[in-house]
Amino acid sequence: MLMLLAVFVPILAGVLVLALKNLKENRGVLTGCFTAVLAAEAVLVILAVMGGGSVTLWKLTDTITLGLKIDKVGSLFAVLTSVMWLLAGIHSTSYMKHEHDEQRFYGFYLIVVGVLAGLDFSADLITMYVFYEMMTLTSLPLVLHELTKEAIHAGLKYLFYSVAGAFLALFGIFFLANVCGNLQFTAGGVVTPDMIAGKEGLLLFAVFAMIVGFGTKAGMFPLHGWLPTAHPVAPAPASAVLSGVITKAGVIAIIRVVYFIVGPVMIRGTWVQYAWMVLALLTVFMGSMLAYREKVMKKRFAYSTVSQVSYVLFGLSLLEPTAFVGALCHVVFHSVIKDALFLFAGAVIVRTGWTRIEQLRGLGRIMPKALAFYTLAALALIGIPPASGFVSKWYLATGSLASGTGALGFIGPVILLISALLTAGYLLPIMIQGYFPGQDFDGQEIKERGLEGKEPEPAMLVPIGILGIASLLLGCFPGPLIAFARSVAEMVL
Amino acid sequence: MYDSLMTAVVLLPIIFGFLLLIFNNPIRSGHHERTMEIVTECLVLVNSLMVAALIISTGGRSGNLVLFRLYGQLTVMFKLDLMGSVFAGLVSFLWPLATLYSFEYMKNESRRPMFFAFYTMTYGVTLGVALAGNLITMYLFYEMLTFVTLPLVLYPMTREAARASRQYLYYSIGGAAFAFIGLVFVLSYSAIGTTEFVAGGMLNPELAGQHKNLLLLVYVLAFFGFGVKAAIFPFHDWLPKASVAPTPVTALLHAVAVVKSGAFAVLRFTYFIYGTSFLRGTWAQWAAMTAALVTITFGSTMAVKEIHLKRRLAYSTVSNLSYILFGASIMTPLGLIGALTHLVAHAFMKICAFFCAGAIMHQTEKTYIHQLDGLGRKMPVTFTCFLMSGLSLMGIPLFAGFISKWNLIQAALSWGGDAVAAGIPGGFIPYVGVGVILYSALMTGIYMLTVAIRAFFPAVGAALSSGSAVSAGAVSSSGSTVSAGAVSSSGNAASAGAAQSSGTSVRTEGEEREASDPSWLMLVPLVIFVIMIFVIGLHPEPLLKILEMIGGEAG
Amino acid sequence: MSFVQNFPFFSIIIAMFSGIVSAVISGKKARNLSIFAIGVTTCMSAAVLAYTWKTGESYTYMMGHFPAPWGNEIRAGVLEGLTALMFGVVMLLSVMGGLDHTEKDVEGSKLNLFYIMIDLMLSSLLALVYTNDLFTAYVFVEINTIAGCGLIMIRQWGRSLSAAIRYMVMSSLGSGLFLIGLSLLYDVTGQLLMIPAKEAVAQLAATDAYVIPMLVILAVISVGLAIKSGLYPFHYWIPDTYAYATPAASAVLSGLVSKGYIFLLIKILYRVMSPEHLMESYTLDVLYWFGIAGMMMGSIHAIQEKDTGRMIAYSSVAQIGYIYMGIGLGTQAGTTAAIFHIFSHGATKALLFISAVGLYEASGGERDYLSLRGAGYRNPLAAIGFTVGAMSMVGFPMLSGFISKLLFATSAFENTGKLLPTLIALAISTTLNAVYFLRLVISLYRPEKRKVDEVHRDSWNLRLAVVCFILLNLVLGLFSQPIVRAIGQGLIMFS
Amino acid sequence: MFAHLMLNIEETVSMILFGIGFTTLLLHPNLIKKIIGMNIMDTAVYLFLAAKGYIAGRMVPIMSDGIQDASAYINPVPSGLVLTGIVVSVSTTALMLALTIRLYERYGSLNLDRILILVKEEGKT
Repeated sequence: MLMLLAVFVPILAGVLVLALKNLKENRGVLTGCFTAVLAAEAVLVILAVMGGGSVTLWKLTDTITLGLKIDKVGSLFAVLTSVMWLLAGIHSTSYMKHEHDEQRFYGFYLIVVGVLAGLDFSADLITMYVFYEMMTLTSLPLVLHELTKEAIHAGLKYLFYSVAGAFLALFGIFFLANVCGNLQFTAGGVVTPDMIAGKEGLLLFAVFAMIVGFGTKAGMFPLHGWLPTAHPVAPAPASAVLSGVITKAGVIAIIRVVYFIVGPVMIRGTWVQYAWMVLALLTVFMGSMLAYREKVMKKRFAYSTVSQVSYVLFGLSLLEPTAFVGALCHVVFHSVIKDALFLFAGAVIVRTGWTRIEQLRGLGRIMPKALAFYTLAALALIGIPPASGFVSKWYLATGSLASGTGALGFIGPVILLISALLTAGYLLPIMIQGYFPGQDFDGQEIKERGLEGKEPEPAMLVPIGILGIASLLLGCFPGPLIAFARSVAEMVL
Repeated sequence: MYDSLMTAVVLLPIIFGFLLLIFNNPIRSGHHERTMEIVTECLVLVNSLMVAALIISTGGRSGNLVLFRLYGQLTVMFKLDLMGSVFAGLVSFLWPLATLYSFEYMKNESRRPMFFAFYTMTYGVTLGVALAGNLITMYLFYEMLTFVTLPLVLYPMTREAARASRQYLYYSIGGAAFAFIGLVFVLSYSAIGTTEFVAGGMLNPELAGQHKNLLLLVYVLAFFGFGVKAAIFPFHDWLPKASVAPTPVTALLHAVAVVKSGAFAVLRFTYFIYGTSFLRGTWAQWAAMTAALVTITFGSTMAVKEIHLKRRLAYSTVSNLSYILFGASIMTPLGLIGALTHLVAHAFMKICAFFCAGAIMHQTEKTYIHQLDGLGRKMPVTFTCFLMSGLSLMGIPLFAGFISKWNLIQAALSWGGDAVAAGIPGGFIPYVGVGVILYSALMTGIYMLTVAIRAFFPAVGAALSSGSAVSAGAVSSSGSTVSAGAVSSSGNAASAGAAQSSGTSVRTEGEEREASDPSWLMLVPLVIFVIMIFVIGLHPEPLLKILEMIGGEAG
Repeated sequence: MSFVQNFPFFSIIIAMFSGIVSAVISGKKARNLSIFAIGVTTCMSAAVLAYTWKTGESYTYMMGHFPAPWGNEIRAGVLEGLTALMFGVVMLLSVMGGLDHTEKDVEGSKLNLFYIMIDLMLSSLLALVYTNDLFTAYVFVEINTIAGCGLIMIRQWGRSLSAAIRYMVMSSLGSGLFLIGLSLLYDVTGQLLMIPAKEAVAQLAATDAYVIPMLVILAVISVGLAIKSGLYPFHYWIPDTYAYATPAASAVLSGLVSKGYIFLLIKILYRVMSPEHLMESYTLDVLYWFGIAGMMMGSIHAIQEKDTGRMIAYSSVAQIGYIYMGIGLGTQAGTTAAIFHIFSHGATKALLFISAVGLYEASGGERDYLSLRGAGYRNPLAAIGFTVGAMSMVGFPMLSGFISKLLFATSAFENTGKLLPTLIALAISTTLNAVYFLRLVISLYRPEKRKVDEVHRDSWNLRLAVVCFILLNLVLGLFSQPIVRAIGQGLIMFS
Repeated sequence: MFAHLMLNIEETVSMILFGIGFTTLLLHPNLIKKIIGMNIMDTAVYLFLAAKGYIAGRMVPIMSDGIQDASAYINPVPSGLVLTGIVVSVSTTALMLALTIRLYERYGSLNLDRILILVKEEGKT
């Protein structure tokens, strides 16, 4: 029951927000309600997770039922989603003051979190697919919120890549429905060798199609093209959740497919695994490279997302418990860190209007605290101990070495390392230039605009702070998370 | 009693149409058009109720009703069976709504009696196709369909319309001419001496076995022949051209009645004449299937390229019709079920989309997609419905389109698996088909959603300025919510928006009047169609039960 | 001997006499006489049909009291009766429909000449149908030619004169070939009556004598009659001839005249020639392939044609192709189909010509199909007539064209070698027919830019003719069963 | 072969004549010559028929000095045919000549090709 509430309360609230047109005049009520719903959602999700259980939503046909069920992976993602949403939401109440069509933004923002909760709690592949499609469609207005030509173009790109990916995945769903009938998520998979006798090749193809298809949302090569276009044009809070959370929807979908439907056994050692690994590593490397060369701040973060989510995918592709733990941890860490980065970017944009890296010199004079939190997050993402990124990367690397995948298992850590260096290369300059603008920097512009010492508004600064500190703390005390991830890994592998 | 009802539902609209033609001048000179419309609507409604009564009372199965003997064993005969019931029921559900819609649409047109005369006649003829008990009767009504719909295509009387109608005619007649070959062959190889439809086929197995390749060739000829009306590549070209016709025609006839008659005829020919056991696994099956797949790919790609809204939808119809043909060419009970599901689902989706396009044209006289920027805020209900039908066409779950796609693909995968397992050459084609359908779904997403996005999210500075922002919130509400609730709220929003913008908005060039949602005559059908899309999408079980019965019989 | 048995002879004589009488009376009276004569002969044909249908066998009627081989014979069966009846009906309606035009196109003082030609035409057609004597057939072929030529040239117009001379030249060639064929046949068999000739030919076939002369005879006669009936590629005279004559003449010429020759050819092929010779000479195959070529080429020419009359005339070329294709199938079913198509085409083509006239009238005498735009609103009945005719040509079920198409197609099954070519040719030809006929129909219903001034009212007789032709088409389409059965029966009686 | 031809000299000649007439009628553009060709063609047939009916040493089947046995006369049927044929050919010739006169009056030419061109031009104006 609680999970139904967790799914439908925000959706209904979002619809209400969209439908009630006089809310516009009462900004206070609007933002108040908005924050309240987000908070309630976080609470509901946590309560639902604690309650557990399953529920059937609807019998579509005799063979297709839609249902929700709470399990560990879903819980992890749901909690993560709702918390991130809450923090980014708080940030947005301040950020969106400077934007048009606030109400629409809030409406869709609420709907998306409900849909994501549904996605995380889905009990079977088809339900998940339903929510997956809904997520694409309802998050679209967030992407093209600005309504500039660029934004619309980006929105369409986002839509078509996502839909293309979804239909690739749909092929797999159709195939699996055809061979096994039952698509309930079961740890370790439901596909047995005798089901697919004679169709092994097709099964592998279907799985690969699903990985690539769902990988679209996670920005995996070759369908990553939308991400650097779409994330930066959205308003910053939306970029934060798009990058931090919605990309993880692709991740959970792949987890569900590989570990809960097909089963790791079926693809271990096949071409699918290797292809997947290669794709993930390629993405990792390529994303970092592109981020390194990118001059626009939000785009740089977006490329970083491309690279970082593929860390997760690489971990999953190893089909190995340690790597799996690393992947799950990295899901959480990256979520937190990337949210922090994008929210920081939003704060900078609102305060200064600067978008390009070279403009950010002397940022430390304007918002030293915010920049400090940024530094924390950046260090965590690079993987400097004891910040969080280090933990996950450690697990990923050891898992990779232990996975028994031959040369790729060794190449993997190398690439992770190179990528970490690149990460440092593209994140640290902002911090360095911010605090140490150099001798020749006179800070003329900052003084003229009277920006000196103007930290972001509290509604922005607090979430950034929480996230920045969390990215450090999670690294210092990773124990519970790792234990949890381990239990999941034991279940599925 | 029921026999006479069958005759009545076919003849009543035809006779009524003739009467309208005869009294054309009195109606127009006496300005009795309103009366005529009411009478027409009542008649169509009564006819639909009669169809309903017929289907319910007979349970979808009636006896043979021989009307007259054409020549030799060729009798004109009606017989209601389940598949015919599905088609007849579909048509009779849509017709009153479409008629209602066309009153508003045709409001400012002259020559309305003529339009409604042929429109109503087409109803009867389409029911004739549905109720036909044997091939010759179906062929008869199939040909008649060409001729009664021709004036409707020609209706705008422009050069373009004349060209389109000529092409329509040539293609249809040509197709029928090749279908005729099939007819003659069936007559010669029939096991029962007549051309009556028999679930599972009626060819004389011994005789047919001797000339298997010849018969397969004939099947392919007839498949393409009947397929012309279902716009199969390379005989699809008439359909996009025919979209010059008034929208009610394009919507009802060129998305449902006429083209579905073609698909229906193919289904009849495949499952009730040849029988799938004869065709399955032969080159003829692969030929038919390949043609359908090429059409799907081609149609959806062309739809993306097309910038004229109605023609885009027409290309979409081209590709979607071939979904049905693809289902037909799978030649298993599941394939038939899939084809019929899509036949029903696509009818609602496409008529809804076309009616939206018609509403847009009617309210704003805009026909090209790039002109639609921001219209979604002015015509929220219309564009919501358009979005819904677009999503359904894409095959998003919870919409009707998903169900049909699901059934089709399951059928394709099952048969593909069997064919590969049995080592039949060409067994991979159904798998290719799955890929093609998914590709087409992606293209559908592109060509349908770009329109909706343009309408709801105009690029800044593209179309509207201040006025639009006022109603934006309310507008986008209808962009995402289930229709029924949105109608009232966004209706208000639109009026509020219109009131606001009348003072402040800067009108774009050539915009004669402020656009708004059309009157209830247009909206009611639209909303009903959207509801039907959801009903089928969410609760398809009753429909599927019936279709499974058909599949069980005909497989 | 029943009195009815005299009727074939009487009808020929009545027609001929009314022609002779017409020479000395005024045009109006000649017209009335002519219509009366056609009506009477039609009734007589009906009586003959009824009689032979009842008795179930054909009879020969000796002219004078000279028995074979010297005498001259008439032979009447169901098929002859039916054909004569159809010819009479079509002729009557054509003359009625073209009445006004005839009076407009023909000088008043020469009006009786026109009706003389009509009467002669009728008598020669009836004679061609009934005669059982080859040389009589030749004589009436020539009379037919002359009457036809007269009908064309009666209209004082450059085009019709040149058409007439071409017609004459081609017809003379055909007649000459036919005549030399007859002479050779007579040379070989010593017989001119068909039945004895058949016996003689059968004997020749049995003894394998005179093989080459028999082939030559077959070829020469077939080619001669093919030229006269306008089989492709001997069709060059057709378009001008049919298109530029006065409407009544056009309808009669296209609907009936060439059909008379075809009927004669069928008669000779089945009543005189032996199956062995037919097989050896490949005559039927040649006719079949030329028929198919005609179906295609006629339609293609028609598509290129802008003038409505010429278009309909080229369509005749195609339809004659159909008939020859049916004959060429060489089976009884094929011949049945061909004969049914003779009827069907006669009724349809005459309808087209007559209603086209109504359309020209409503369009200021313009014949170009572009000028006919919107004629459907100016002259609704004629347009409906034209539409029905066109739909019948295209093979719309319930109209006569569909039945003949169906008969052709089903009969093809008896000849497996020609099955697919026949069916595909039918399909393509149907499509081509649709292209030119329905193109015109569409433009009929396209309103013109200039305002429709007034609905054109045709005279009652034209409207009556159009309505009757439509009904005739429907009858042939809906109640074809007895007619086809009669043809079948007639063919059995035939040889 | 040649001997055969010589043996049936009448038939041979008539066939040659027929060929000449036929080609003239078909190909010659001059209308008068066409008519002459037609007549040659017809005459050839009559010659052929007459030759068929002729039996050497017998009489014309005309009663001049009382009826004799049938074997005394030649076959009368071909003669009858020839007579009929001549009638037919005369009327056809007359008709064609009449037509020719009409055309000549109208177009001032006897060349059929030229006439056809003139007709076309006339139709255009």
